[in-house]
Amino acid sequence: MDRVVATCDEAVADIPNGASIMIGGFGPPGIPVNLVKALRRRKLRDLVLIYCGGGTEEDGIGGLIADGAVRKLITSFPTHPGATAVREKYLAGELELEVLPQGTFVERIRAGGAGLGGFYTPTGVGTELAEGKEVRIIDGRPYVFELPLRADYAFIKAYRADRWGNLVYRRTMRNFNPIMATAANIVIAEVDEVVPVGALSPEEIETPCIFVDRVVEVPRDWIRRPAPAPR
Amino acid sequence: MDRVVATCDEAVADIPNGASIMIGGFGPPGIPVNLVKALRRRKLRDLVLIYCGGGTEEDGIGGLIADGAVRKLITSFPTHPGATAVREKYLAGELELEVLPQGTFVERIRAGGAGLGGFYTPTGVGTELAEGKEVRIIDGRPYVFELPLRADYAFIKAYRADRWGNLVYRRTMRNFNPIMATAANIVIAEVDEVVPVGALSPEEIETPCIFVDRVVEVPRDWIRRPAPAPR
Amino acid sequence: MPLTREGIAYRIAQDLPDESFVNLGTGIPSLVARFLPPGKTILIHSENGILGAGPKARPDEIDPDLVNANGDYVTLIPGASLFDHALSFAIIRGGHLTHAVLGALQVSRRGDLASWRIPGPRVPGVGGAMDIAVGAQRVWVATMHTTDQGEPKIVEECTYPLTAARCVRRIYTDLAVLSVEGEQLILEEVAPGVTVEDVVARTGAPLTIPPAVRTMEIPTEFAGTALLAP
Amino acid sequence: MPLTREGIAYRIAQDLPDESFVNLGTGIPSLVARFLPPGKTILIHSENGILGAGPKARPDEIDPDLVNANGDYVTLIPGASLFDHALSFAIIRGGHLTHAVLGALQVSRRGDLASWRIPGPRVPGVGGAMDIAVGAQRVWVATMHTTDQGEPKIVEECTYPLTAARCVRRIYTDLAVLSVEGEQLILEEVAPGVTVEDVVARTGAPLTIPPAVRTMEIPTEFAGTALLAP
Repeated sequence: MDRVVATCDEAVADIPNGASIMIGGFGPPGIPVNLVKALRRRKLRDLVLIYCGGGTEEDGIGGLIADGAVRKLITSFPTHPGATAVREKYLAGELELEVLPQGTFVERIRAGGAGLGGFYTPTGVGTELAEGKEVRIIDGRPYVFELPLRADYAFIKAYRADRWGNLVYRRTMRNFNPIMATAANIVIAEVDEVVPVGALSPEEIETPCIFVDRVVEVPRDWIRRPAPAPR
Repeated sequence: MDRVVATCDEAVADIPNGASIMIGGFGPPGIPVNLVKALRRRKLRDLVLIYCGGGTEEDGIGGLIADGAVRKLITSFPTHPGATAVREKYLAGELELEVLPQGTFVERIRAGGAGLGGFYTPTGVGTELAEGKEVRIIDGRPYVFELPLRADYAFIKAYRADRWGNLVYRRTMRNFNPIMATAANIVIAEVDEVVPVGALSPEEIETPCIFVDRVVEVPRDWIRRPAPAPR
Repeated sequence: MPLTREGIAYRIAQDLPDESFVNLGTGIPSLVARFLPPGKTILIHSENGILGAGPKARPDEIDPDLVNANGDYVTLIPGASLFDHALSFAIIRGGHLTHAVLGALQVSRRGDLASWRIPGPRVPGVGGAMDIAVGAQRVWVATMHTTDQGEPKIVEECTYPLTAARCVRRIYTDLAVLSVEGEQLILEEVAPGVTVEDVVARTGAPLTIPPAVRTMEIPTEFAGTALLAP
Repeated sequence: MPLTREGIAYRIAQDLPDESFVNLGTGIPSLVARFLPPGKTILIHSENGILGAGPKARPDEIDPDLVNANGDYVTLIPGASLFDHALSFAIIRGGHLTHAVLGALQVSRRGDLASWRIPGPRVPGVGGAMDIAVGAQRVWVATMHTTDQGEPKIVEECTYPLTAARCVRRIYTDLAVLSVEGEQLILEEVAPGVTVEDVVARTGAPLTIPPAVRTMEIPTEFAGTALLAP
């Protein structure tokens, strides 16, 4: 059961036009940038991206949007300074946006992965983001109904994988990655290092291999040398 | 911020009659037996226990039920061979039972801890356990509506804690413990060992200290010597 | 000759494909783990938070913190992972298990499963069966074809309380292998020496009989365990 | 003299009690971390999965995998823990944070908060603000009392889109500290040299003025940072 594929290009080779793709990461940590770059080389159209931010030129997600490859972005915070492509495409009417509170964004993905039909959250009641959504009073408090969210593919960034696809994260790399890994038909993980099966302790594995279909090893230089100075 | 209390008796001293108490554990692993024994010494009445099994004489939960301390048990599988007290009290009409599918049991507790108002699960549709519950068709499939579950107290068993109450588990001790730790007003953890703050790696902490109110160290002999032979 | 309980488990183990993720219920299903073909990677999931449960622990291997959902002290295979019940049932209910093998009190011709409760003055308790029955990609039942009293367990309609409706895809018994396809219950295989007529006579629902019903290929015994009843 | 942005953050830090768990928004709220009183245990939560975020990383401390929700490279204090977004928002929405300090475009007299969107042809984006506003046990706002154009930010009714209704308990500005109690907006403290009349004149909603309004006790500067405007 060897989930390792040789290159990011190979890992994303079967993604069709119109596919929905979850992409993990928050800030630089946990963004599978090399998978995104390989996707960009595919020059696809009409993609639906599910990603918490707006993307930048450096992480490649902004590049995908600038290329016109993305029809719709399901997101929470696409308004950070580097998100120029979102801004241009959205204001030009060429990009559809679905904006969710961040807790609702991740909870909808969790529901998709956990086989739930939907849930009620107190977040967003009485705001623009709840317009058109069912509101229900439960135990005296109003809640908004939210549906599960799944995708055709998920791009995950982890620290280490074994060849079966068990994944370990470090520092704040987890963010959306372990949740998105549960909620897509094909889950592709970009990792710093592939280790033998049995090398990861059963307790430290955060994403069990049952969720992971493909693993690509892309070593990062910084792991072995001092980090760059801040911008 | 020292969450450590000296004894289990001290840790449970303020629990009143009629309190609702979640108790972690599945099989022997992860049952906070010494907290349960201290609770039994309190000789309380009308307790509502939220525990996945039926309890046995050895784990003390069966003893609590045999004592008549428990008014209601919210559970999933109270029918294992050792659950004699549940059987006697239930058949005598002296114990109320609420039986849930195991995934619904844990998901209701998670919803309680995560501030959700409820969720839809496909589990139980068309069965006795969904009687009286709302069924909704979502995306063509029927789901049962389930409410969140919280308690006044949660009894948690973990392997190690630091003095702030950060918790680490080993092997199959996790089961319901990390979830119940999120869903009670007062969370009391029984641990094998208390270590200094900073001794646990940030990645290995499964239950962050924000959830934990009291920690009691109760060393187990087996950790240091060979395990006993099976029954 | 009908299969033994171990024979049913052996037969099921042959059908589990490489790279499958399987939950095994109590009773006959739990025996499947003993017969997994060595060349395949088959990971056993346990509700209490294991993916990659290994054989039962020998006395010197017992870890008091490591049991499976049946309460047996078990081992872990290399590559195993451990998690809490919320993730464990996300795996189950989210459709991530490729297979589940469950016991049954009754199975209907349409794949309704009754497995958790005998009506009467008894304590009810369901455990993870309802979640597994609705969640696994393929639910297979392992059961004796009839009760100890000779009553059919494969029936037109379940009379015992349901675990889940229309969830069972295949039924492995001491006499036969059957598959559920829509309204049809198809007789796929019979045990060695068992006739189609035997199976029909002991089944409480109409069977679809293909032109040629295969006879199971199954050895008499495996590593000292009888797979066929004497 | 009104408070500087750092002065507002300093004033808030004095009110955070020992053993509190606090989320800090961007802008003035993020400055609170610089002024935490050393004798208290105050754990900073970050939406992207940190409890116990420490000061910003010096260049030689930067870990490319460790940022806070503002995207700053940070450190961890001893006793910190790391987790995924699902648990992070369970902490937020589940009522486990004792305090959150948020920025504001407007706050109404009843504690309605508008902080995420200026209407018009702009990209909408909310992040975690709505979850934090409904979830934290005590939501405090840190803001300048008026806009750069002198318009009141504390108003009768918010005209900007809401983040959450009736969520704010206290408002800390460069001029005053106010508390929201039901329909009343109570003036608790004024900045040194600022009069009650000054605050009333720059507030867009009626204030309840207690018989004696305290003047903030705040030093002119702290470790070289001016807390009061010149």
